[in-house]
Amino acid sequence: MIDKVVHSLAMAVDDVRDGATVMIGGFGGAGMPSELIDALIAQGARDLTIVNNNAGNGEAGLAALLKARRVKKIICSFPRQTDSQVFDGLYRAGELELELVPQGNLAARIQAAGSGLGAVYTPTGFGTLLAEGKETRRIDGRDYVLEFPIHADFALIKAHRADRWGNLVYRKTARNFGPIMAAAARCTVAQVDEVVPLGELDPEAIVTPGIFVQRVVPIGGQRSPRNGAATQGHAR
Amino acid sequence: MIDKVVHSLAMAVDDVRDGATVMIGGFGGAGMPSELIDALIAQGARDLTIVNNNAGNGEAGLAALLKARRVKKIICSFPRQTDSQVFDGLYRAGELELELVPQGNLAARIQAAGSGLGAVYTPTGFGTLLAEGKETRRIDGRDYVLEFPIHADFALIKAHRADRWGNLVYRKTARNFGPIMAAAARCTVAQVDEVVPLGELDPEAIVTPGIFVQRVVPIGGQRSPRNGAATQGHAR
Amino acid sequence: MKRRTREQLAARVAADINEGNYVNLGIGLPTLVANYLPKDREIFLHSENGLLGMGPAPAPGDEDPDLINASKQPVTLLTGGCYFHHGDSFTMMRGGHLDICVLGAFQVSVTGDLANWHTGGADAIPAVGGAMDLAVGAKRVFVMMEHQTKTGESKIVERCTYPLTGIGCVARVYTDLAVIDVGRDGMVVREMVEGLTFEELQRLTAAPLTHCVN
Amino acid sequence: MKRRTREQLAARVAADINEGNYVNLGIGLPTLVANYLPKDREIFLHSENGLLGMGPAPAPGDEDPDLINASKQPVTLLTGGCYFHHGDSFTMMRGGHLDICVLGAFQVSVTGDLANWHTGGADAIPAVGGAMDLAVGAKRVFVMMEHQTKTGESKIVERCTYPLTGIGCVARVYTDLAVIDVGRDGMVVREMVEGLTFEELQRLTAAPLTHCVN
Repeated sequence: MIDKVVHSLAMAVDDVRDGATVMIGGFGGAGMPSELIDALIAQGARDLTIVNNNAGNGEAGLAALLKARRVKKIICSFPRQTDSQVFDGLYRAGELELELVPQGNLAARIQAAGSGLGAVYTPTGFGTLLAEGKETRRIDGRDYVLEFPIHADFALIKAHRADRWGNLVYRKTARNFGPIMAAAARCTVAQVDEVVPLGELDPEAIVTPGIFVQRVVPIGGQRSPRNGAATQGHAR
Repeated sequence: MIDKVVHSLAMAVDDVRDGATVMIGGFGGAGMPSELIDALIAQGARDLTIVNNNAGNGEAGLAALLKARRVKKIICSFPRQTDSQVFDGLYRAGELELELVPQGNLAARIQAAGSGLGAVYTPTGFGTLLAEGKETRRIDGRDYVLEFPIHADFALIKAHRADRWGNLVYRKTARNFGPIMAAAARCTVAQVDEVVPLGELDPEAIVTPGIFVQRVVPIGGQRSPRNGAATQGHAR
Repeated sequence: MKRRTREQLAARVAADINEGNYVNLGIGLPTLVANYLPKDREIFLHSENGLLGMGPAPAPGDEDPDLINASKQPVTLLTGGCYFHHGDSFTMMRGGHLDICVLGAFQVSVTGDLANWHTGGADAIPAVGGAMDLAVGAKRVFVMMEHQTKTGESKIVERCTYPLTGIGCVARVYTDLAVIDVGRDGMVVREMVEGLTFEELQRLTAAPLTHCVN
Repeated sequence: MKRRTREQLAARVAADINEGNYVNLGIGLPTLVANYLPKDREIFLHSENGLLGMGPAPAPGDEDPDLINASKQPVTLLTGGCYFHHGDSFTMMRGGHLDICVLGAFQVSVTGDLANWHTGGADAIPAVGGAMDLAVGAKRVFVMMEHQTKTGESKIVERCTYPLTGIGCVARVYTDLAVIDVGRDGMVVREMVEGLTFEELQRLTAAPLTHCVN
């Protein structure tokens, strides 16, 4: 019997090695796998390359990972936020490499990795600083930039519900990068609000099929008050 | 108020012009928009380029469109079937151009069109007849073929339920090419079993958002006996 | 002359959005446009973080941290709206499916080049988000901005000096002074605020304008 | 010697599929493998027309025309299975997410080239489907075929004469005579049917074999 549910956050990220590329889901706070990030900080891997839309804010989560000096490079589209002081300081001090990628190219490169494409010609960024030094091509009268896939060793994502086969559904705009990152990583770890019995997720509405998910960690707890009381993971 | 529901099959395909590229959903019979194909035959447009996974079978649907000599070229992955006699005859007589595309490249090219990519490097077909004369490139030790998008003037697809904004859900494996063709065509026409009031489709489970759909035609009728009696389109 | 306030500018842009349009309102000033969309038109607002059919801000206390817009503010979903992932969201943006996007700008050039993401300052933290995708992907790119910088320089220029977001992508510019189309014929003034003469507008604008109010 | 029947061949392939594997069974002979998967293992069958967790054929009368496999035969969905569109399905196939695909073949070369889609005949209607995608995309490609053609020619060859499906993609070949690994060391025989000698197998095979039964 296949059961991808892991009951320990520590075990779920135990094999992240120094130098690994780790995708982290979320757009702002929505979909951010905070508990998995905390576990990654505790685990101690260094020299990480992080792929996330942002570069952390406040002092928790991704910002805390940066602050602990675990990250060598960050690949993101929007590092600057009103409270991105941790990133800002490290970046200005030259202690953190930044690869700035337009958000659509970031998505396309993650999708290219997941779907086995070698590279894609994307319209975004042509003629700008962010395409400097990149190969370009005119196709049917339009200019494109050649962009290469971003593969990851791990994807840490947050979903709403899962079953033991790793099928996932998300909640509202917390879906964002989760499904595409899940397909692009060698090992995808999803923290979820709840694990439900096999068959409880509607097969027409499963967003991330279990083939893209290696580990599921039920977190339970925080749920919007509009959706009833917090539920406990079925498998806890 | 936006209402994409069209109550006449004839009106739904009225503006398909001679020489148009028309994507037709379906894999075998599942997801095949038979009523829209019949309407296209009645409408009379000629010199069409058809994009479908197959090339028709039996004497109805796509086979009937071919038999009526409306199709100049077909882009597909699997024309040969036990009962593809209409295609076979026209192809052997040299009266129908065939562009044979591996199924995954077909999907990737349709997706490239929908998502605005100029071209993609795909691993499939390298070193085979189907990549002859195509640009190739070695990336990270692996060989790829450059494939270009397939854009369409129309996509004729079949879905299960729709609302007046054109949001769609499908039924089982009848989903197949519908969602990706919808995004790749200038005008997507979906025949559906049923039109439901706005808000009745779960916003977490809508497969094709209405932005990709221009017209919805309720057909009603045939439904599997396992799913209860046939339902009538709400908006009929 | 009577310069348009930010609110008046937002209302003016909103008036050009038609029933059934799929629209993305960029972060910053453009988000104001949502408040002025005509109530009698069904207009589909897209947010790049994965929703279509975005509704207004929730009532205080009803915020849901999982339901936010691209500016990371709490929003709501209209009946008939839906959620999707970033791949599908940028398919909408880059595949030509949005009718209109409205973006703020530092500069717009006479050929429609847009600069809106980076001051280019040595100490600036660069951040681009989805701006470049919207610039190349929407059927029409509307820019809304103040006509001049705080120090009185024209934001409409012969050639952008700030780093570009996109080349030749802007279709129309809405400022506190005028509405200007950008196209093959250069910049054509369609509207000016009350009390402003074309000569005065040209004097405040660092690129040649044509006057063709319909 | 006792040649394996089609059913025995299918059972032999099935025995190498492990619990938790994601597997695509190609059209034709490989579909038989499904009947022999060990009941005590959870194995995920993928079908390229958009389902994962494919179950057996339905009881007569329970067929649903909207629930078919890649061979267009009626199937069922296991509890826990799901549906998706062709884009997502080929992401699974081409992105290296399938552990195993099992394909039929006209020929397999000593370097693992596969020919299984086209006889190359002038009058043949070519049809490729998802074969080329499976050949390049799955982690391991298993081929199951008869060792020889009906006219007694070896289907294992030095160099394929039929049009190729994929280059160097085959990991293992299962025939009615033997199980043969394909890799850097060429073709290594792992198993032979009862009563068959290595010399006899080599005589029936138009490519050099190594004998290394574990």
